[in-house]
Parts: sequence; C-alpha cells; structure tokens
Amino acid sequence: MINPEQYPILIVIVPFLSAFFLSITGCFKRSLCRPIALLALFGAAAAAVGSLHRVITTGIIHYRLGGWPPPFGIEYVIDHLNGLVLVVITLVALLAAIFSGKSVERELPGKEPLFYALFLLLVVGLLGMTITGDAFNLYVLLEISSLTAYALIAIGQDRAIHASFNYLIIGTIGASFYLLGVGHLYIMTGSLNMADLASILPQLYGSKAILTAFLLILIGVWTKMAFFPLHTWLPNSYTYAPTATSCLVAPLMTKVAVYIMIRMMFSVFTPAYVFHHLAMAPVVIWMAIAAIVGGSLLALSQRDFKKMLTYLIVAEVGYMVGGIWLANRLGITGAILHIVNDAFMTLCLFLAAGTIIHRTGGHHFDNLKGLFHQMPLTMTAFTIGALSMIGVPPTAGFFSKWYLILGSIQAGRYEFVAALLFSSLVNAVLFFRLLEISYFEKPPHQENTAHGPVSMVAEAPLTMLVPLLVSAITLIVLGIYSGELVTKIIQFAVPAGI
Amino acid sequence: MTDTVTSIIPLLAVLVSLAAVVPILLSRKRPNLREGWTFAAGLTKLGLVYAMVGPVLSGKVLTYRLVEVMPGISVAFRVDAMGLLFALVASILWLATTAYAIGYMRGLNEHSQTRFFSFFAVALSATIGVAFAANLFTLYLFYEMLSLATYPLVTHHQDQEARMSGRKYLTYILGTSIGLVLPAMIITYHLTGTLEFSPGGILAGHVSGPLLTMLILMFVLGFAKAAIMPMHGWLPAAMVAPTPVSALLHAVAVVKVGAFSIFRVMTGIFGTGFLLSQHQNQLIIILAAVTVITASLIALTQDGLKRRLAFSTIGQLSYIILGAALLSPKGMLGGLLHIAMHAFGKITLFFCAGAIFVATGKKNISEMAGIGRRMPITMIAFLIGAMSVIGLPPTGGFISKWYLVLGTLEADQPLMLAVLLGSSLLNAAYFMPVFYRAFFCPPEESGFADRFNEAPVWCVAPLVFSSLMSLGLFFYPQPFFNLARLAVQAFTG
Amino acid sequence: MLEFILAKYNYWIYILIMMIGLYAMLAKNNLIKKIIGMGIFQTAIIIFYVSAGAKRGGTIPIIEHAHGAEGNAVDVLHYINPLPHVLMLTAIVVSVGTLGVALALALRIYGRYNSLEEDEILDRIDQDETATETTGALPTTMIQS
Amino acid sequence: MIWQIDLLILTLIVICGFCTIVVKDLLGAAVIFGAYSFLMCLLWTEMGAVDVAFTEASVGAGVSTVLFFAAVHRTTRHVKMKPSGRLMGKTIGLAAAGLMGCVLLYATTDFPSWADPNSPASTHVSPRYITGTIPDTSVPNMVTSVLADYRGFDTMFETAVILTAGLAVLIILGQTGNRSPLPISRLPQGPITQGYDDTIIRFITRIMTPFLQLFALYVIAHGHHSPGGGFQGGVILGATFILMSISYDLRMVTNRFNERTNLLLANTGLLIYSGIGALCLILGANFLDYSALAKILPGTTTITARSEAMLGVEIGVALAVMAIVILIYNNLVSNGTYENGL
Repeated sequence: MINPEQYPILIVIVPFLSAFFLSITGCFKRSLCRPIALLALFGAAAAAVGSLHRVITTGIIHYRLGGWPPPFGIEYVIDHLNGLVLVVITLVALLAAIFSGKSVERELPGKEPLFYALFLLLVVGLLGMTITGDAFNLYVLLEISSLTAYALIAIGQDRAIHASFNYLIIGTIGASFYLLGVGHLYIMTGSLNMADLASILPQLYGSKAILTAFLLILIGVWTKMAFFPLHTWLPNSYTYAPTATSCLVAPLMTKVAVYIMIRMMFSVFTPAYVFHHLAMAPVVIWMAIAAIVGGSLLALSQRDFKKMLTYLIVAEVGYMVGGIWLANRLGITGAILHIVNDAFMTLCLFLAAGTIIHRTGGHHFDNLKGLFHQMPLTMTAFTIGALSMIGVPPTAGFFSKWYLILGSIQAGRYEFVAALLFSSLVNAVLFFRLLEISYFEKPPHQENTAHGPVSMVAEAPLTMLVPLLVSAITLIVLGIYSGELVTKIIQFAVPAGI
Repeated sequence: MTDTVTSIIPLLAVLVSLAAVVPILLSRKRPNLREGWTFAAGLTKLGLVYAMVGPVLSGKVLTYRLVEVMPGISVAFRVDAMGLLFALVASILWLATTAYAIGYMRGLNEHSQTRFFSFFAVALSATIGVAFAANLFTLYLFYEMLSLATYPLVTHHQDQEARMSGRKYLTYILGTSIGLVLPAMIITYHLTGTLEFSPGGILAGHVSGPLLTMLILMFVLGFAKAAIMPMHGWLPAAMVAPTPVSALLHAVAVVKVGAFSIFRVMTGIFGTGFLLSQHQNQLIIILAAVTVITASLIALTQDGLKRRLAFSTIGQLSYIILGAALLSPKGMLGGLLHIAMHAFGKITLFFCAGAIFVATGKKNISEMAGIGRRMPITMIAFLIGAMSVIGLPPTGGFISKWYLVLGTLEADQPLMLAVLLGSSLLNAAYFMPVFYRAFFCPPEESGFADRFNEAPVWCVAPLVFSSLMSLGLFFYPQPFFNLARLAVQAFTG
Repeated sequence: MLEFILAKYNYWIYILIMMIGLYAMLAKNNLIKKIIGMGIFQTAIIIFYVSAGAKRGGTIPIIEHAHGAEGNAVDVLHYINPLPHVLMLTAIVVSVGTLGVALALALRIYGRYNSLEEDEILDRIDQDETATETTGALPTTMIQS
Repeated sequence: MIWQIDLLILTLIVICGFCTIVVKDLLGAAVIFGAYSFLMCLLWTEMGAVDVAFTEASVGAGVSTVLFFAAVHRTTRHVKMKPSGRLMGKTIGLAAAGLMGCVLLYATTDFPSWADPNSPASTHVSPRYITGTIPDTSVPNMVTSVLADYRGFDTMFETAVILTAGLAVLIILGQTGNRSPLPISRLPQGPITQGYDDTIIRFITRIMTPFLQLFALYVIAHGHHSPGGGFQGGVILGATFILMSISYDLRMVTNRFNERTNLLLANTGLLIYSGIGALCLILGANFLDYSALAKILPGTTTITARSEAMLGVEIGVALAVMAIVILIYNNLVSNGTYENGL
C-alpha cells in the first residue's frame, strides 16, 4: 500500500505528526494519548525495519526532501550504519513507551498528554539526527531532542530541576560547538550536505579552519554523549529524572551521539584524515580509558543503584569512543555492535530499575532488599542485563567486548585491553553487590498498614514486566545472532579504507 | 583417521536438563512430580550420552554446529572420547545425586527446593556443554554458565556465611575467567584466527617464548575451578553449600570442569607435541605438584569433614593436571581415568558426610568417634571411597594412580613419582583415622548409642551405589579405560 | 593593514563575544546571568554565520523587479548569500526556545530553593541530602509534591 | 555595506555584552541585553541580513527581553555580591574561554576575508538559490524560498523546536497533583482586575493593537516579496497580546487565549505545516515537494504551487509561533499559575 520509496520519511514523520495529533487529542480525551504514542512508535519501527531491509537487499537509500537535489535541498541517507541505529532507536523507544504507562500515571499524574507529546518529539529528534544527510538539519533535531530531554528530566524528583538546568547549560554549549563547527565547514566549503562536504573537504585537509571545525564538532558531540571529563551533567540528570524519561533517555541519547561522531568522522571527514592526518588517536584512547576507569570507579562509590547505572553509561561511552579510535575494522565493528548492545543493555537495566522504583518507591541500595523473593522475574531480567554489562556469554555484551578487545590487541593498545577487562571486573563487583543485597537481605519490615496492605512488594504489572522481559531476551538473542548482525549489516557499516 | 558425523544428539544431551527447568518450575507445588521430572531428565540424558559411546568407541566423532556467533567462532559441539568420558561420569552421577538430594533436602526440610533443583539441572547442562564443547568459545560459554548457575546453589542457605562464601566463590571463579581466560582466549584467536580444538593443537608455530609461558599460566590459573594453588581458596569456602551440591559439583562437575578445561586447552589448543617441543610443561608440573602436597598437608589439619574432603579434592584435581602436564601417553591416560575414578570415590565420601549430617547433625571429625556402630553401611562406603581416593586396590582409584605413576616414569620425572607416592601416604593419613575412630574407638569415647540408625534410604542408596561403582571399576574399567585410551591416541597421533 | 583588520574584524569580535558568553555560562554564580551568557554565546555564532554570508557589493537577498522583467538574468554577485540567513533564523528561534525552557527551570529552582545563586542552591541540596540521611528515611519522594 | 558602521556596531556590541555580564542588577542586565540584541539587529541590517534582523528585533530584542523581565519579576533582581566557592568555576570558565578563543583565532587565519564575493560560501551552493528562486518557486525573497522550500524541512523542525519549548515550559511550570494541567479554562473568567491604572498606556495600547496585528498579518502574507514571514509575523502577533497583558492584566489575555486554545493553535499550526508536506506525499511526490500540489490547487503550475504552498506553511508557522510565545510568556510571568502577571 505504501510505496517503499517513502519509508525513510515515514520513520520520522509518523511520530512527528502523531505528536501534534496526540497533543490536540489530549486536550479532549487524555486516555487516548498513550495508544496514539504506541501506534506512532510502532509505525516508525515498522518503517525503520522496512528501510533496513531495503538497505540490505538493494543498497543505500537516498531520499530528497522537497524533491530538491542535494546539496541544495536536504537529503535523507540510510546506509547500513544508520539503518541499524534507526531500528534500535525505534524498538527501544517502543519498549520504553509500553513500559512507561504505569509509571507516568504514578509519577506525573495529569501530565500524560504533554509527556507523550514530548516523548514522541524526543524520539523524532533522535531519529532525525540519525537519518539525516545534512549537517545543519542534524543541529535542529539535536536541539529538539535536547529541549525535550531537559523538560522530561526536569519533571522528576526535586533535585532533577537543578540537574536539568546544568544539563541545559552544558548541552547548549555542546550543541553550539557543533553548530560552530558546521559553520567553519560551511565558510570553507559553502556546503552543508554531508556527502557534498566529503567530496570537497579532501582538498582542504591542510587547513587550520577545517581542523578547528573537526575539533569543535568532536567536542560538541562529546559533550552530548557525556564523554569523560565532559560527563558531569549526566549522572544527576538521569538519576533524578522520572522513571519513564530515564528509560528512554538513558539507552538512546549517548548512543545517538556516538553514532553522530562516527558519521562525522567517516562520512564527512575520512578515516585517512582522522587517523593519519591528525595524530590524536592515542590521546582519545587515553581519554576513553579515563572514561572507562573513572566511570567504573565512580559507579563503585554509589549507594544508589540508579545513579550507579548512570555512571556505567559514562564508562560504556568510553568503550564505544575508544573502539572507534582504535582505527581498525575490529574496533569499529565492536563499537558499532556495542551501540546496539548497549542500547538494549541499558534499556534492560533501566527498565528493571524503573520496575523496582515503581514497586519500592526509591532507588537506594536498601530498596533492593529481599527483591529476589518478591520480584523474581524482574530480578531475573536485571541479572541478565547485569551479565551482559559484565560481558558473560551468551549475552550481547560479551560479543561487543570481544571485538573491542580483539581490535585493541590488533592495534597494539594493551592499555585499552586492560581498561576493558578492569571495567568488566568492576561491573561484576558492582552488580553482584546489588544481587547479593536483593538475594540475601530480608526486606525491610513495613509497618504502616493503616492505609492498606503495603506489607509485601509484589511483582510488577504486566505492562512493565513484558517490555522488561522482552529487552532481557533480546540481549540473549542479540548475543547469539551477533555473528549474523556483523556479517549482514555491520561489516558494511565500517567505512572503507580501514 | 576418525570420521566426523553430524549428529544432534550432543545438543540434545546438553539441552535436556536445561529444558527440564521449565517443568520443574511449573510443578513447584508438587514435589514428587518435580523430582520425577528431574529423574526423567537425568535418565534421558544418561541414555543420550550412552547412545554415543558405541559410535565414539568405533572411532567416530559426533559434531553439531549450532550457530556462528562471530567469524570463525561458533557455538558447536564435538563429541570425542575425552568429552564423552567426562559426560558419562557426570550423567551417571547426576542420577545418583538426584536421588541423594531428595533424601538430603527432604530430610533436612530445606527451603526453596524448587530453585535448588532448577539450578542443579542448569549446572548439569553446563557441565555436559563443557564436555562436548568443540571449541574454546563454547567451552568458555558453558564454563561461565556453570559458574553462575552454581552460585545460588552454593549460597543456598542465604545466611551471612553463605553470602561471604558466595562472594569468595564468584571472586575467584568469575574474576579469573574474565581476567585471565578471556584475554588468553582473545589472544589465541588473535594469533590463530580460530578457537577450534584440534588434536594437534592450534597454537603451534604462532607463539613462543615468554608469551607462550604467559598464555599457559593464564589458562592454567584462569580455570580456577581446577583449584590449582593459589586459586584454590574458593573450594573450602564453597563447602557451606548443601551436601548434594558439594558432592556433585565440588567433587565432580565444577572442579572436574576446571581440570577438564585445562586438559582440553593443553591438548586441543596448545597441543602436546608443541608443548613438549617448547619444554613448557615443567612449570605446570611444579604448580600441580606443589598443590598436591600442600593440599594434602592442609587436609590433615582440618577437623570439619567436608573441609577435609575439600582439601583432598584440591590435591586430587592436581593429579589430573599433573597427568596432563606430564605429556606422556600413560600419564595422560592416568589423568583422564582419574577424572572418572576420583569422581566415584569422592562423591561417595561426600554422600557419607552428608548422610552423617542428616542422621546426626555432626559436621566435625572429632565428634564422629564411634559412629560406625550406628551407621555401619555409611562408614563402610566411606572406607571404599577413601581407598579409591588413596589409590588402593581393589578400587578404581588404583588404576588411575597406577597409570599416573607409570606416566611419571615414562616422562622421566622421578621427583613426581615421589610426589605421587608421598601424597598417597598423606591421603591415607587423613582418611584412615576417620574410619578408624568410627569403628574402633573405645566405647566410652563414643558419642553414639550402638543402635543401628542410618540416614534415610534415599541418602544411603546412592552412596552404596557409588561405592559399589568404585569397587566395580577396579574389576571392569573397560568403558572408561577404552575411552581414555582412545582420547590419548587422538592427542598423540 | 586596514585591509587585514577589515578582513578579519568580524571574526575577532565574534570570538570575543563568544568568550564572554562561555565565561558567563561556566563561571557566573547567578542562574539568570548564566542564561544571559547563553544568549550572548548563541548570538556570537549568529554573527559568525551572517558574516560568512556577507558579500561585498551585494544587496539584500530579495530579487528586484522579479515579476514583469522576465528573462533578466539574475547576477549572483548582486545579491548576498541567503543561506546563512535562513540557518540563523533557525538558530534565533532555537535560542529563544532554549531561553524559555531555561527561564522556566530557573523559576522552578527559585521556587524550590528560594535562590538564584548556584552556591546557595548547592548548599540547600546538601542540606536536603543530609536531612534524609539522618532521619533514615528512604528517598521515596518519587511523586513530587 | 559601510564598514565604518560595522566596526562601530561591533565595538558597541562587545561593550554591551561585557556590561550585561558585569552589572549587578538582573533587571539592568536584562535591559542591557535588550540593547545588545537591538545592536545585533542593526548589525544584521547593515550586513544585509534583513530577515535575520527582523527576527532578531522581534524575538531577540522583543520577546526575549520581556521573558527576562517576567522571570526577574517572578524571582529577584538581586545578585549576590561575593558568592562563595566560585574560584573553581571561574578558573574553569577562564580556561575554557581562553582555550576556545585561541583555537577559534587560530582558525580565522585560514578564513576567506570578510565579504569576499569569491569565498566558497558565496560560490558553491548559494548561487543556485539566487538564480533559481524565481524560476523554481517564483518567490523573489530568496530567504523565504530557501526557508520554506529548499530547506523547508529544517524550518518544519524549527517550528517544532518552538512548540517543544512551549510544551517544555508548560510541563516544567505546570503544577501537578491537585490540579489537572489542561483544564478547559485555567481560571475563572473573572473581571479584569485593576492593577496599574495607567490610562495613557492603556489607551495607546488599545489604539495600537489593531494596527500592530494588521502589520503582523502583512508581514506574514508579504514575506514572499519583502523581509518577513511566518516567524516574524507570528512573534509580532504574539507580542501584541503580551503588550495587552502588560498594560492591562494577564487575565485580559488568558480570557482570550487560555492554555487549551494556545495548545490547539500551536499544534494546528504544525499540523498545517507537516500536513502540507504529507499531502505532497499522498499525491505521490516526496515529502514537502510542493510541486505535487499543482494537481489540486486550481490555476497553478508546479512552480506557482510552490509559492502558494509556502504561504500555507508560513501561516502554519505563524499560528504556532504566536500561540507558543503567548503560552511561554503567560507561564513564565505567572510562574505557571496564570494568576497575575507583570
């Protein structure tokens, strides 16, 4: 019925239009908001899967918006890399949206229409950033996703407001740096289209302005992905955000930023420029090591499991950035695979954390006591997520770590190997500490039975449990089929010339 | 040459106990049905494993490739003589242990029995997976699965002591597998581009010198389940587990998986010829020998019966490693046989310790004076098990030790001969007093009435069975012996 | 010399303004000051872009006598580059959007901590933390009051 | 372009920027920031960026300043003189600013000189817009044609940014718990309270408002031929209502534009924009390919269809921008309560 030629635009436009439709509907009938949001995300996911399928079978898709040829108009380009990322974003968002129902009802009563409209706009921002082939269009969507994220974070606990303000300041600096970097590219080339830029830039590789442009874009993107030491905004924002927000934002925002970095490094600039012309790979890898070690150690010092998870995000960003800057096929394969795996890993862990918060009301370690007995399915899913984070086969986390380690051995970066192994071990300590508390300690005795039976924490409602279990199973499926994933998709996503 | 046959049986053998978890969980309200499922799975598994004995003995190798997870790396199974030997031991003893566990758990009225039986089944699945692994990756996969599945079993009591032991257990097992085996495996893959076990090894010609030594050390110490010193600390700690767990896992499945993995890596990854030509086995021999003697000495000082058995296990495991490290055909034959013989002997001893605990609540040797008069069947089985572990005829342990001793001579390692013999004496020194005091202590020191009062029949029957197996294997070792000989032929070509 | 200064003066100024803005965003204690800094920071980028679009001898980017004089070839040199203007319209709109959200956040912060000064806010957050620690209450305030 | 004026304005801008940061009174800072924006507006005009100048005047100098006033009104104009523990922040700020300045300065050495007609930016993509705007779209104002057609997709999201900001402000400031956030009307439709009874101001406002609104409509409609368009017109429309709310009372505006109306208008505006795009999709062309609309717009060619569609999207933009500007102002000035304003 729908022309497959139009899939690319549908990925973005279906949730985009639905956001406004939802917002209008919400003025009259609030209960319709959630179904509309789910339907929209389902449509986007279907279009994304369809596009990825087309990319695999027929090759890269170009889509001219407004019918204008690039570089005069804006162009959507879907190749293996962003086709995959699009599928990940839509699926994660769909799961997060299914999950969020009960927690939004509880934590944000009466704000459902606004919440879901912003939720969809955030997803649109992420999708648009991923799919676009235009450097400036990316900035606009970056701002959409950022503004929605500020708002969705700010409505959490008390501390979230200040955290969100800090995020806004730092995030604006990051986005502005990106914009300025694109401006430098524009002033030197006159173009904004990525492919066009890529064809013009090689003649200008000696230019100082181009070098500055690259640095500005890199720093801007690093800020957005919370790359150590620019990570300071992340832990508080993600910790105090409402459950439903953190389940969407935590798995996706940093990953999309990593994707943008890959896109900029390899599709606007070339591997030759990034790795050979600039001698900064060792520096970046050491920064990645600092991110991994620093993130792990900071996670170790937390007594709040949600905050602990946010520091692990910081560490995981180090994995991906380091992997890309290893500058070999294996490292980049590992980093791209890790984008996929980490999105689902983080989703699984945050959904589990969200379920626990929903049932116990807090995110301190003490809230975990006795949960293995009371919420066995939730804790099983949490354990699978934890194993993936540690890197135990056959969960997905093992395989990306495998490629990363192999890549760093091939590149001769043994310090990065050491950092990866160190982080695995720290993760093992971190998660087994949590599992121990929930397995061994008795649940706190609850007394206030005057208001009704609050004595036992029970398993979460189905709308929360199903997405959680799906994400956990996905981790294992992704692990088992990671070979397929690499040979069918990711190996084509690694830029030629590496 | 052996001919390779694709067969789904290995996969089924691995999966059958994993699949059993579902009915076990579903029938959690009805214990009899639940244990029925466990038995059914155990019998099926034994049947499947036994069905492969014939083909393997006739020189076939059964393989099954499940899925390729990374270029050149698959989850794949390959049943050869060595793996089948181990799988056979594990699946026979699973049945025995299931029976025993029913008696033990019900006798003590333990909590969370469903969880117990579920994870037990998972652990068995992982053990068979290790036995049939066709490559290092598959082996690692099931090795980790075993580590994690046994954690809830070790910490079954969920008290402070269990918590500390569980922590120690995971620190050793998971720490070494992530910190040592994983990088070693990746380096191997980096060097060779494959992880498939092959009879001649895959590393030959790819590595030498210090890196080789480092790889060997990473593998040998990394498979901490083999409890080579200094990686042995978890094993005595894990004795807080219920006795069926200690019996099957910490006498058979888990520890043997460690020893088996080292054996596999040395023969299938490094290759015996390559190791011999590089003279790299001496280091392992020394590590193993030190472990053998030290563990035996420590065992002498232990009063807790299970702790003494634990240290004895540490020592005996290093026999297997030693057998492998000798790299002589007879030594390796002895090592492989010891996997089986020690398993039957040691499980008997653990069953006995558990039976004593169920019947009397006693854990320490010093409290067991005169117990022989109350539990004669148990203590006679104990004697047979002890003899097998010491290596006295007419028990199976004699055969494996015999070949180990021959192996030391064949490999021209007289010092190791002394170690083996000395260790046997030490074994006798820490086992015989238990038996002696049980039967021959003066009546006034005995803490027990002369009344005959054994543990429940579900406890006693398995230990009688396993002790009879120990005896029987002396007279009829052929199934295991043939498999082991076939395996050694494969290594040495 | 004048040539050289003229050639780069716009760019130097934008850098100067951008530095002022960045400093204010990072170093100022008052939240509104930070937000003003943000505004300055963003306008600096607009200067940059618009300067990039300037064209000596060009006029505003609206075609003169567009209709009725068909066939007249449009001289590219006659009109300045419209693209940066379009981009900067977007940037201005984005900056006002960000400004609105930032001010809303500042209002909420003021409502909660009764201060716009970062140091005082941090102090009060610390007090809240220690209060929950000492009373032993679990941080169960998921539902905002 | 007169470079002397350029130099003068730039210098003034730096001075204003510096003062805004230094001055110790927030209301003062907001006023100076308004002046700063106005100087910017002059600068853009001077550089020929009339559309940007128009937007800056309405958005930067106008609405932003009012928003600052609103926020300061709701908080405090007082700035702490000697804040504690800022040494760290100051060091980081100085270091970051210094480092950034050096890097950017380093880059300028390779820039083409200012206003060079042969710079890449003037020769690569933009000539197509200059020469193509009439043949492609028949819109003389090439800023409009680029904005609404060549890069119309950007503009759609730009409008979405504004809407997002509105929703964000609403969700941040809207109070939860005891009250639902989207009531039919957020306040009793009471009589207009007598706040500042300044007859002159009210009188002038009353006279000016219709003219201002007419002008705004002109700006929207005539954006094809002169500076202006949906954004500028929308902001001016919104500003007239802000003016009313300042000179009369907040309720004067909320009685006409309650939250629900605003949301409906804003979302409708965006639906108009994206709906026109989607219509192209349904008609078999790519998204936002207005030429497809010639099939259903009577009396148009594929080229003039573009021009007409652009007017449609500009109207959508104007609706959304107007509603959101009012929404943001209302919420900021009343701290989300809609009870009383400036």
